Amino acid sequence: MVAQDAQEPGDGAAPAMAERLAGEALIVDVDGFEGPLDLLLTLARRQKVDLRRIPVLQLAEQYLRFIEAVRALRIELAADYLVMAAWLAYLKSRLLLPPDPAEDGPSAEDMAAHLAFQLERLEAMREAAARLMARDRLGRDIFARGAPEVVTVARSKQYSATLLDLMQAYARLRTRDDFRPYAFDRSDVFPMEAALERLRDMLGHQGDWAELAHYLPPGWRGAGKRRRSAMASTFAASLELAKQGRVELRQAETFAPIRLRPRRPGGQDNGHGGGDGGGAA
Amino acid sequence: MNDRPVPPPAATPGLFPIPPLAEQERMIEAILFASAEPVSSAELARRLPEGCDVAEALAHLRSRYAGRGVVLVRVGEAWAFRTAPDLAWLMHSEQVEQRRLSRAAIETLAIVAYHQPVTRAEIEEIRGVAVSRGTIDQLLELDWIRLGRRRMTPGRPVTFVVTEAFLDHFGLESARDLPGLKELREAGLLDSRPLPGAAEAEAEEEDAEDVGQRPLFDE
Amino acid sequence: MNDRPVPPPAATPGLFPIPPLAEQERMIEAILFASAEPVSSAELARRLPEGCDVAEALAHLRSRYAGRGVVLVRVGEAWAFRTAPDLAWLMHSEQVEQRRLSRAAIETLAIVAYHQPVTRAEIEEIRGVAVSRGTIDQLLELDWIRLGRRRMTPGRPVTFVVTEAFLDHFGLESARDLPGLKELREAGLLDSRPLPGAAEAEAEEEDAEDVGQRPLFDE
Repeated sequence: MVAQDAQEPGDGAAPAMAERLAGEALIVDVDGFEGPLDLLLTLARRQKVDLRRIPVLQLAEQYLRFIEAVRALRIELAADYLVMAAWLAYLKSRLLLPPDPAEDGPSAEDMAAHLAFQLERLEAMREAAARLMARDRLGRDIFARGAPEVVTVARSKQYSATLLDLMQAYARLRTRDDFRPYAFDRSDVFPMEAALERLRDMLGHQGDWAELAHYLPPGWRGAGKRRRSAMASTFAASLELAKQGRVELRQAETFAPIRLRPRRPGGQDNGHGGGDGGGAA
Repeated sequence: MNDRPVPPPAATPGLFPIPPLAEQERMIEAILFASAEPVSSAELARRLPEGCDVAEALAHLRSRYAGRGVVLVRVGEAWAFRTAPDLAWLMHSEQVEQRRLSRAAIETLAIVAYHQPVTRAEIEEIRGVAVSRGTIDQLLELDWIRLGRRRMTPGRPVTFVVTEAFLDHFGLESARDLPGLKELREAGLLDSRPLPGAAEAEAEEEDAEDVGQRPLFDE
Repeated sequence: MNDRPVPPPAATPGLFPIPPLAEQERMIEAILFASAEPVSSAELARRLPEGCDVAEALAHLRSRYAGRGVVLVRVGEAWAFRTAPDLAWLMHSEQVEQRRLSRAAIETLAIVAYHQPVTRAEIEEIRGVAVSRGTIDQLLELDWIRLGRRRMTPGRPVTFVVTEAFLDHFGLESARDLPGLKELREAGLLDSRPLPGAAEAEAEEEDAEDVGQRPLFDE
């Protein structure tokens, strides 16, 4: 996919092989990018043109292709990469279509220029950072007095505290307030003991296969948390009873409803019950 | 070497004649040599006898050490002796392990230095990615950045600025001496340029009250 | 200051010309300055390029510093810079004993700063422990807090507010410039590591029965 780029007319004269290698390196490194702007900047640098004259349309296309390629590899992308992709797709369509006079707001050219500015500014900050770190640095290239003379005579005590100390102290106090022992909010929880009891009672009056949902207590059958909790505990209870040999479980296929019936005392060994039970587990 | 008369202690101002300039220079030399940290002009003035001309004495001292193995450097409003940079190769045994900074931390530091005072949101806007808490925390802990004034915009966000320790570490007299600062500013790369159509209202509001906040770059 | 040609590394002897004596002097000057311990002539010879005349360079350096604010002294077989003996008095004023504020004090101060005007009972409620009289006294003595107006509630308790000196010390324009909780969290300060000794700190509290007893600053 990246190799095709190189063959597109007008798209730089870089050798296809090198381009492909670079493309693959990028894909492998997707985690190494510091956000969509960083990715865009890397793509822009590969065009080897002055950032101020960057063809934004072409860059947008490259970015979108890159995102597609990454998604084809099923690499999870952080949301902001996708937000940028959506924005670039929008920008691309605006750049390609004739301007709509009815539309107000910034023109596509303004938006493109702003993107170019952002890239140039990020690049400039990168270079500035590199120059900064390359300076003669204290403790590496230049040195302070190794044996400072501190003469202890005057007795004045000076209490020191920094703003950071102050803020940390306050933060500590406030987080202490927020802290409370973890307590489960029980109003929406149907405990397993209750489910077990209910199931045992009901099974006495039940003869044939019935869906698990049928055993949910009234008031817990709607949707949402209460139903999920009741379903979970009833299912767990049914497994417990199956283990005790008191019910049989079956499920036609994955995600199909689970059904159960009481096991007859001294009951028949019924092979497909076991097999279906495996499906449910 | 003990034959020079002992000057009066600083605690008794006015009672004794002001020491000659050469003597003031010696005193400053002694104080700065004795300290590993930069000492501010104000602190020097406090410690010298009343009536000394600290600025003048410092200027003399600085030219005396020009080209020596140890040089007098200015760090913001403070002064310190430091070894000459060209002798770095000699100093292996003094070298201290430099803490490795993440790329995010290095870039954030540069952005604070070049754009200060700068809010967290502005840093994120420039990098195009969220700034993790650890990054800011690390720079605060290194004492390379600190909190500046609040921005007088809605929400009154805190700003970050670089510290004297930052200047000291990177051998800068002031934040104005940051490499390439002038070129960046002339290229408009230090402007805060909002996304077209967005946030223009904020930019105006900022100018109104914010003037006092940029003493570093506005001359 | 970087325009001096970099001399050859000491590790490659003989390949390069011996640096001139003035240069050797600079090198020794830098090494002695930056070293935490006095350095022996032998060690100096080892660190300088091959062929240097350490004794000669030291003699020059010593005479260069004669009569200056710092002097080159011999300590046994080794050499070091020391403050000129007649300037020893200058070092005296330096020693202010730096003490960290106790945890109780810094927390109390933080509460006053964030909640002023605040009564002692309110401070205790927020801290969840009694505030000792010593803590309040210390902050009053440091001139970081002062008494504000009395609260017009039963008992008319005094309140505490922060002072100008507090704002000055912490580099704040006004107490409103203190970062808020959200910003603390964003800056990563809310998940601060436990401070060393934090656990024992509670022990220092004593009880306090003198709430609102001082009519000193009543207005």
